[in-house]
Amino acid sequence: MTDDTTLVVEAVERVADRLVAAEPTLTELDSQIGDADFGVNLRRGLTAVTETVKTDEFNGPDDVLDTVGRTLISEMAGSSGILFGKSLMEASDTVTDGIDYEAIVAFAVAYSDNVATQGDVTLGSKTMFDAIRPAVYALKRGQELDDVTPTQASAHAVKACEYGVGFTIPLRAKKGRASYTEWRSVGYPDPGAVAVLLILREIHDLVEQEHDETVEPSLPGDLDDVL
Amino acid sequence: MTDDTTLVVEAVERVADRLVAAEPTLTELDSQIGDADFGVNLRRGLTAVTETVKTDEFNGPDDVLDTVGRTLISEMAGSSGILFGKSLMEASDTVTDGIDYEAIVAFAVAYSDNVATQGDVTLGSKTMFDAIRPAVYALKRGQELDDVTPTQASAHAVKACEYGVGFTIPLRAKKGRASYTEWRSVGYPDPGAVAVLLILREIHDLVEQEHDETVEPSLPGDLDDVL
Amino acid sequence: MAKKKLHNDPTEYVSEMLEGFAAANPSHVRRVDETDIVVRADAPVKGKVGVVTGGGSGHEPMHAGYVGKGMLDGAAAGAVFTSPSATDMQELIEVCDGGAGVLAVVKNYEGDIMNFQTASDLAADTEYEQVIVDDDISVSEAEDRTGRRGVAGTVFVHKIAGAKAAQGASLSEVAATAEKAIDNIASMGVALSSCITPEKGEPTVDLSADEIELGIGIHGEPGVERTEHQSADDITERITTDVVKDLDLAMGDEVVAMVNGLGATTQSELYIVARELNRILDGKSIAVHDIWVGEYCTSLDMAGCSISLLRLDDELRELLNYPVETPAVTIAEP
Amino acid sequence: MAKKKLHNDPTEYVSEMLEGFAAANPSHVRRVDETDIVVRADAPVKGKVGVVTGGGSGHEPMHAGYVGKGMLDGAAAGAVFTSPSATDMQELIEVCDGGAGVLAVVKNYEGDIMNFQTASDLAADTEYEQVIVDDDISVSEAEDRTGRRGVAGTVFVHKIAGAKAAQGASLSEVAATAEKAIDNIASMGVALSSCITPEKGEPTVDLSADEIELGIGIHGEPGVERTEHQSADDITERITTDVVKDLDLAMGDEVVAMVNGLGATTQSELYIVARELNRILDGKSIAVHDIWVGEYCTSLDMAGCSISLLRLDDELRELLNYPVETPAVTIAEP
Ligand SMILES: Nc1ncnc2c1ncn2[C@@H]1O[C@H](COP(=O)(O)OP(=O)(O)O)[C@@H](O)[C@H]1O
Ligand SMILES: Nc1ncnc2c1ncn2[C@@H]1O[C@H](COP(=O)(O)OP(=O)(O)O)[C@@H](O)[C@H]1O
Ligand SMILES: [Mg+2]
Ligand SMILES: [Mg+2]
Ligand SMILES: [Mg+2]
Ligand SMILES: [Mg+2]
Repeated sequence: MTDDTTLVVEAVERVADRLVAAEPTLTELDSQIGDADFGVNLRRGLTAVTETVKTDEFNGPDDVLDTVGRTLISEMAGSSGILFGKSLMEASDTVTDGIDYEAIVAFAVAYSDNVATQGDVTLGSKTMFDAIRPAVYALKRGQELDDVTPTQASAHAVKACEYGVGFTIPLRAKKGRASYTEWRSVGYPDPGAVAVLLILREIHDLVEQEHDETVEPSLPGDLDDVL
Repeated sequence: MTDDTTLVVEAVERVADRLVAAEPTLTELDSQIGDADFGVNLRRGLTAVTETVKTDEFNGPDDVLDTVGRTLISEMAGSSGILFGKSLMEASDTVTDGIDYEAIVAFAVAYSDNVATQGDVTLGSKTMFDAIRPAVYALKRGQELDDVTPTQASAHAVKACEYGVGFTIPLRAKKGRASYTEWRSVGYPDPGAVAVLLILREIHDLVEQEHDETVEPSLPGDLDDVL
Repeated sequence: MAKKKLHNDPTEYVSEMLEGFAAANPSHVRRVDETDIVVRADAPVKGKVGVVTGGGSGHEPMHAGYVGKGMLDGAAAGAVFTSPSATDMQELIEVCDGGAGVLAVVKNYEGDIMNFQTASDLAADTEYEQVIVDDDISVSEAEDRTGRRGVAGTVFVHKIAGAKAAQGASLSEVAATAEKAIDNIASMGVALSSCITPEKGEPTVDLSADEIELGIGIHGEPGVERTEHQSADDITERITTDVVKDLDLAMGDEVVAMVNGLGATTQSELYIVARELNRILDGKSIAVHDIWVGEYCTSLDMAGCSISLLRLDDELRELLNYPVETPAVTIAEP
Repeated sequence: MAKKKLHNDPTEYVSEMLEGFAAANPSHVRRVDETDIVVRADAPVKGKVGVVTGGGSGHEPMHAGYVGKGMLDGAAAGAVFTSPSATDMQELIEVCDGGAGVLAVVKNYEGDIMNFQTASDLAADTEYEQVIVDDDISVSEAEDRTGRRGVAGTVFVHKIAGAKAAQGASLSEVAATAEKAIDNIASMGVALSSCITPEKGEPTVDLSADEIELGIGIHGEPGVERTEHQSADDITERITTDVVKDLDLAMGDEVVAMVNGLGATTQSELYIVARELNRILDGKSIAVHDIWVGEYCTSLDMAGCSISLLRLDDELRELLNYPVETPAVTIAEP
């Protein structure tokens, strides 16, 4: 396997471990405003993923992500399984030629767009999309301005995602099971969004390790002191 | 209606009220060692009985008791309904010629015998029979020795019955639903026996009122000071 | 804390249930006026032996659910967990007598037996026989109690006796076949939680959060053993082993099985039990003709299940498969 | 306190249930190897439109319980409360295609719709149509959410579409009749207690001892109103009034009704509800063709019920009465 392939496999394994460890929290969140299956679905899907990446041979990072996506569609299922899985598959083409900043941004955009189409979702619906799209914006910004290191870009994405998750808290859910909680969803974060944040945090840890550089999640215009 | 008829109707009404008031206690006892329906059965049966004695015309005390028995068989049903009801019907002949000490003893014997046959029960099975038979003995004793007033006889019956109820406490149930509680029935009184005690207490109050004489439940050979 | 139920005045529980039941099943049954008796819409069936039963309510769909073509001619419903009155039973016997006599399928319980006995005395003009079902093996045969209870296996007796009567057998033939079935049925249950009677509104049995009770009775009467909660497979194995042993089942025998929900247990859980039951019997080379999975004889809202096995011979197999149309069980003509 | 269930490893819950289900119903169904798909034992039926469905588990007997002659050709089971995978759905569509195409009956939920959509793209060789059931009136039509849910009324759609297909209708005819049924179904539920998922083991919804929730969803999603607990008659009247109003039912209309138990409610309670429902409809001179009383679409072990009404015309009445043989519903040939 190429270095990139090995790196993506490692990322997948680390993300899987982190989410599986967070299962009780995620299930709890989904039972506050959903139907209490989200963490369980994630664990089932990611256990299968971990199995697959351990045993399969891959030719290229795209192959890894495509396989992970397929596995999630067939093993995780549910709303989140088809969203995570199909988006991975659709976006995997973007990394055929290897993993670099460019490719990662392209991947993030494709992934995010697919979630929007597939889920028929816009920002403010109180879904995972609220956590994804801001992170994509942050990455895109780095690319456009070309003034950040990969680790800084990653730190921005995490911070953006945090804001996204925070944003879901006061929202009223419009999609998924949570939409039926109506006003009662207000005050609780969306579990899918929280999961996305955990993914980005894990990837950020990996990026820091790869680049031997530590950057706290932050954004240029942070409001930490005001909030 | 004759005086005796009126008296029996009054007795029936008072007993019914007393048992209905005790329903929660009796249900609780039956749920400790039975199936939690005894108090409820009694209330249903006795509500119908109260209705009936209010509206029906009777010719004689035997007619009252026969009617009450029939009503219990059809309305109370269950194990206790057929036992109480059929025993009343079978025993009602004994009071055709009116209510006196003689008649009451005859009634009690017939009633008690029917419970034994119908329920296929002997003393020590931890049933209502354990409360009935001792009271019958006490009454019989008064008749045989001819040295007691009716109020004293009644007081003896109540005391005898108390001993009977106490006796059911340490027993292991052999009849009815309680028999399945096996060793766990030990330590709890039998609800049917407790109900019998309440009946006798109410009748004793009535006897005291009729004879304008107060006699505490007691037996010649009381062991109150020893126990 | 009292448990919420869908009811009105709890004292009207049974009669309102029966009214709803009759309204929902007019093609199968009718209610006899001013009683808690449900009979076949076309009762009495002329020339056919009437098959009847009765018992306390709280075990739905037992008993009225089995009234219909090919099974019961009628059933008397008592108050919750309380034997029906002898007067209702008398009327039941009389209404279901189509001239060929009436067989009562009675669960082994003094209350039911005393009332049916009185009822058959009262219904003096009807030729009457009764069989006593005592399939619950969790009651040991010690002297100190009332004997084995009749539980979910009774449904198989209804099915067999009903089919035999539908085929035109005489009263004594129907009774004999029912007896044969009874001799070949064994059942045992497990409770995960207590039932709650509508009038009391509180659990009858005090089972703690991690305890289960093996061999519990369908009124919450204590079972043979309280243990820590176990996996479905372990529970199934324990019960199945005992039931197989009681029936002395051996390689080559054929059975029909029932996994009966006690009221609050989901169908998915029952199927998980059915799976392991099937595996165990398979492992013992006992042929499984069929598995009935569902609620057949409940204990109000108790969580848990029971397993019943009926050893089949050619006659019983044929009667089991015989077409039937009742609110609770339907088997179409082949 | 975690609730005791009859299960083993909770992650094997669905597959063990399906194994037990298949073992208990070999004459009706078979399981497709290495999937959570259950299909008719004789699938595909040559020349007949295949009628399929799918959805999360936890609603037993929905979905696999309705697989059999005259109803569904197959059903895909997801994890508890989780849409089945698109890959299982794809296989389902392909296995049930007897050459006349496949109709999927989909409950209105994004998860199911997204996965069925992907599945039908993947099963490109099969002529495919789908209908979306959205009978739950307790979800108002506000913009802010996902729209009405598909709940117990879906069972009537399975029945109608299955009968139409059995009569030899074409794919578009079956779809059109299913749509007509959907337009004439309305449902609403009430929860007395929360469901508990096998993996979490704790109540999903926090309902206090004296609260009930009207219009709750079958995954514990919140309903329209929490109120104090009420009598069965009051609850029934409230729900029935809303359902009748939604369907704009008027004197002279004819309906079939369903009183569906959500899992932990006893059959006796359901009949008490059926009684009042029947009285109310009677009072409005709405003819009640039949009342289906039992567990048709549960929410694990939730206590409570739902009421569904389907307005009948001659075609729908005939299809409703059409013979069917499935594990959960059997209607014999007349
Ligand atoms: N239509 C949708 N678009 C985007 N995200 C969605 C959509 N529906 C659900 N989600 C996300 O999926 C998460 C829930 O996933 P899961 O619990 O597996 O599915 P379900 O809601 O069907 O039970 C939500 O927290 C939300 O982030
Ligand atoms: N065979 C019997 N003989 C005498 N008394 C009995 C018998 N069976 C039950 N009882 C009495 O009936 C009481 C219970 O009545 P009830 O609860 O109505 O009937 P069940 O036990 O059938 O639920 C017991 O407390 C006991 O005193
Ligand atoms: Mg969820
Ligand atoms: Mg009792
Ligand atoms: Mg009882
Ligand atoms: Mg879900």
